[in-house]
Amino acid sequence: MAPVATTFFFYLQAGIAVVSGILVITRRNPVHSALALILGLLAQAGLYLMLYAPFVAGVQIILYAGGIMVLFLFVIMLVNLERAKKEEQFNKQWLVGTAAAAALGFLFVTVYLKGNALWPQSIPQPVESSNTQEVGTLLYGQYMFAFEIASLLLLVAIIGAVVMAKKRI
Amino acid sequence: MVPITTLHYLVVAAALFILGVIGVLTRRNVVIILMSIELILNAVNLNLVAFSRIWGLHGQVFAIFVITDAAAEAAVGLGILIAFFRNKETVNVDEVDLLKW
Amino acid sequence: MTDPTTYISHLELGQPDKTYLDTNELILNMGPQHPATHGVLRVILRLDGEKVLGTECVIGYLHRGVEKIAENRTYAMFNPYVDRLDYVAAVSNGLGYCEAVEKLLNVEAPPRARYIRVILTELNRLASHMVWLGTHALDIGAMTPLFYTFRDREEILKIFEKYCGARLTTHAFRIGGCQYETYEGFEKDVKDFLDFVPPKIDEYEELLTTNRIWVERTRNVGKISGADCIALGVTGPVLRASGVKWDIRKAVPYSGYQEFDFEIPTGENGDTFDRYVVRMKEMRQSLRIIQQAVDGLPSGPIMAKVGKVIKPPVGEIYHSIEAPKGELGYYIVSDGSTQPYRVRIRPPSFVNLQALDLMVRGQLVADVIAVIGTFDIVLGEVDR
Amino acid sequence: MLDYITSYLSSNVTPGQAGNWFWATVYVFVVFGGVAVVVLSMNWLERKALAHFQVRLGPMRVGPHGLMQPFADAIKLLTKEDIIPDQADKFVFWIAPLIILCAAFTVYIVIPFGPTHAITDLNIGILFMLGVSSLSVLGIVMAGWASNSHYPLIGSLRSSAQMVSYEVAMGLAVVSAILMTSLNASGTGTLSMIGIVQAQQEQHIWYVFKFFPLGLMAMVIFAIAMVAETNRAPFDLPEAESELTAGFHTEYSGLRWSLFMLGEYAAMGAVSSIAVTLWLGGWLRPFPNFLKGSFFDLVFSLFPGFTFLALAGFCFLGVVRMPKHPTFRIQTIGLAGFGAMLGLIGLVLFVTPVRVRVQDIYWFLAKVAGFMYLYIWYRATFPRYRFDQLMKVGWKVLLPAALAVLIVTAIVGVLF
Repeated sequence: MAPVATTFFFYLQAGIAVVSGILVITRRNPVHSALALILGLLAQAGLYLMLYAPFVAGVQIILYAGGIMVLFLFVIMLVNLERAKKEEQFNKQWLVGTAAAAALGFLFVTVYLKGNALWPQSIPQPVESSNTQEVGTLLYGQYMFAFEIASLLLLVAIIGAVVMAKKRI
Repeated sequence: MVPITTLHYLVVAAALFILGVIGVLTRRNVVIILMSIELILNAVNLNLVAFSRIWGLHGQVFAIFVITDAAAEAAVGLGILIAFFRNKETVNVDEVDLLKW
Repeated sequence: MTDPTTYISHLELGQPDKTYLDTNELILNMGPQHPATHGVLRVILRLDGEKVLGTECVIGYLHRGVEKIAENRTYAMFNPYVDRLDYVAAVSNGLGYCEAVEKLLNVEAPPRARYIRVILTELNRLASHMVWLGTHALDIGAMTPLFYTFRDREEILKIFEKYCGARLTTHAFRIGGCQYETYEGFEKDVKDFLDFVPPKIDEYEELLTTNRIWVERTRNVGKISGADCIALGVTGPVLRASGVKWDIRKAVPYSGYQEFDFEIPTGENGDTFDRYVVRMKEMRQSLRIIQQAVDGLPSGPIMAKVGKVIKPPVGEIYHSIEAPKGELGYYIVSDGSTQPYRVRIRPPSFVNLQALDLMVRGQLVADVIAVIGTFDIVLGEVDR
Repeated sequence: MLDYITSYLSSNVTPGQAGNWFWATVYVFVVFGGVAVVVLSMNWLERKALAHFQVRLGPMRVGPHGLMQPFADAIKLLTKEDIIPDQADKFVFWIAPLIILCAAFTVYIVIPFGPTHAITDLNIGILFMLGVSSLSVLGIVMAGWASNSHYPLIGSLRSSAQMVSYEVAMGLAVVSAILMTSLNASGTGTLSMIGIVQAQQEQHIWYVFKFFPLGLMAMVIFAIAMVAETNRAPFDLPEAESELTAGFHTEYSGLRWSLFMLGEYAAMGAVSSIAVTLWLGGWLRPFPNFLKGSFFDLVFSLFPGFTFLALAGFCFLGVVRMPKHPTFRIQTIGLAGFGAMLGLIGLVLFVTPVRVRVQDIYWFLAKVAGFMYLYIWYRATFPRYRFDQLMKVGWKVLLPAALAVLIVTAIVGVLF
């Protein structure tokens, strides 16, 4: 089917993503931050769909919104945050932070203005072939080794998390 | 109406990236710092997927790897956080100033 | 023998686990308004995640001062009050009280009265165990047995109602015997019931005994050894499930129990599953006793010679019977007047509840529910 | 405009694929309204069936045989005072039931009631369903946390751990079914819900019977995991009534509580639909291979009508057995009216054009109804698992079994 109201949906989802990003870093209560982040992740999944990357969008929803964020919420519940909420939320590095952000912003603006010609300006087009299948072929073909390494990384992460979080080993 | 091109996505990604950087640099709560890192990773993902429409699907594959990394990072990071909270009763990153306790 | 004083519960509220710097412990207040504490028991749990580190029972929400009331009532007037202690086994309570006063008066109920008493008491034991089974299963999550057991308990209550007009707080016996002669067709009703119930008990067992989830939920949960039971004064099916063959009906026979042939089922592990099995077997043994009693129901008077005004001689007496939940004892001090000087009731639930802390420590929240259920406590009896 | 509306009728894709916004909207309303009705009637059916398991009658007072009970319940819940605890996090408390509800309803977008009877067909359909249904755990966690009370907190911690663990086994079981879709000439599988059913049609076998017993094992694993996923007995620990009073929704009342219930029943339907789509051939009628030909097509297409006529017959039986007493007059009339309505629907279903279009939906819903009945049956039969046992079942039994089934399916698929 032909895309409908692409512009509207793009700005809607981009807006949600950016606003929730702002909420993530400004909320006093970590649970509210986490909720904002979840919303942002879902909006990004929508952006992936608009880029005709449905598989990545699905993985984003399952892994990020359904898995990692649950982990975050879990930990936020475990650590006592009643006191942390009343404390100062920002450290003294706001100057450094702003400076870094400004520098990065400047960098991005420069790159996008000057380097705009470096890549073709394409409007994402619908693809005929199955995205999932192509990603799978690449993943299990060309990137086989990286895939195995990733699985090893996950194993290390599991063991690491257990070792870290367990009271008595 | 301006058609939505790759650049639009890149701008969104850049905004998210900057927000994440600000979060990492200025917040004290470790949980929110970890979430800011997730924001940065997501910004990168958005870039990768946006470019994958121009230069083949490698970007999407890489985005999946990044998500895997994010999962590993979250698990270990939160594990450290719990161990830390257990010992120091705080989740503020600027109180992590001892190498050993 | 283990020293019972070591079991006194030290909840140490708010104190961290000393072995390691710990996350915050959770103090969970279970009850008094809680669906699975069988009334108004309140248990304060100290939890590490889901693991129970300690418990503290808070009782007294149903305290009515029954023992004090006794001092202002005549012996006969106090009789109905004991029905309100363990209201699911009112007949047993009445039997214990009547026998205690009879012992004080030095009279004995005539044989026919004793037989009627045995029949009704054993029927009541069945009813009590049925209530226990239904609620215990419901606590563990199986809804259906509750409705089956209540359906069958209804038949027992019908017999009670026909006999003495009341279903729950029966006030069936009088000091010195029974007030009512059996009604027309009593024996037939009881015999019909004896034919009716065994398949039903099979039905309960079919639902639960081989149910994997049930076995997993109850086996090795709330284990207690026989020595610990004795040290804590735990009696009844809980004690027998730990392998101690102690049943007052056999050990110190009363009300003519020595005339009946029955066995005392015992368990081995002393876990919740064994207690379940013991109670199920007890139900079948009760049926045996009822069968013998109703077959050999003698004729004759149902009331011994007791004066209109009951005025026991000065003295004191302790008499205990095997109630469905354990040893139910009455300690009565008489100063020679028409009212007891002091009545002290030893309710089985109250004493058994002491073992809760020992049994659930180190187990999970869900096990606390299972263990409270397996005690078969009735708060009317605990708080008196 | 009229052309736009009618043009879709002759197409053979879902309205979402056809890009027909009018019909997509109609489908959305029909499906979501249908789900709401099904949830209401499930409420009644569960109470009724459970009651009959347990030698009692269940709702009998409100309407004939309690038929109006769901409406009475709904009115009661809607008019009840909505309590938000003072110390609760108001915003999170408010949004948690909505998340559960949205997660449960959104998945219905891709459920294929027939080859064209779905709102749309995503090419990541099954991934989408698993992902969105896994979002409901967020709602549960938030509800437990926002209530600021111990029982809901423990309930939500339990449930998040439970749902995350069982998702793994569930996902692996799904993968083994998806693997089977790729066993065709081109070697290309599909994630689309409609595609999966069509693959079963092409391979002339429901996946539950494929590579017997591998498909069956995968379905059983999924069927167990889906009970855990929807927090139903015997895996209803998050809301374990006797332990945690009501688990994560202890502090909720009135409308918000009913939203949780709505979400729970909708999620039950959704996961049952996944199971039906993946293993039981979705909308395909039974025995398409053995009993083929136009005669059997006709016979099987008569089933929907006969089902409704049978239900109507039950209603009329109830009318006959109703006590002849003035008190029951309205009830009798109501039951007769209900029976007449069902009978009328049954007769309409015999009309040829309706019959042909409806039978897909009928077979799909009949299979889903079977799973829904299983849910009630479990609830009447099983005690509740303990938390550690639940985890043991999830990680030590279901996960290895699902992995083994997946690997063996892959090997068998390559060899044969």
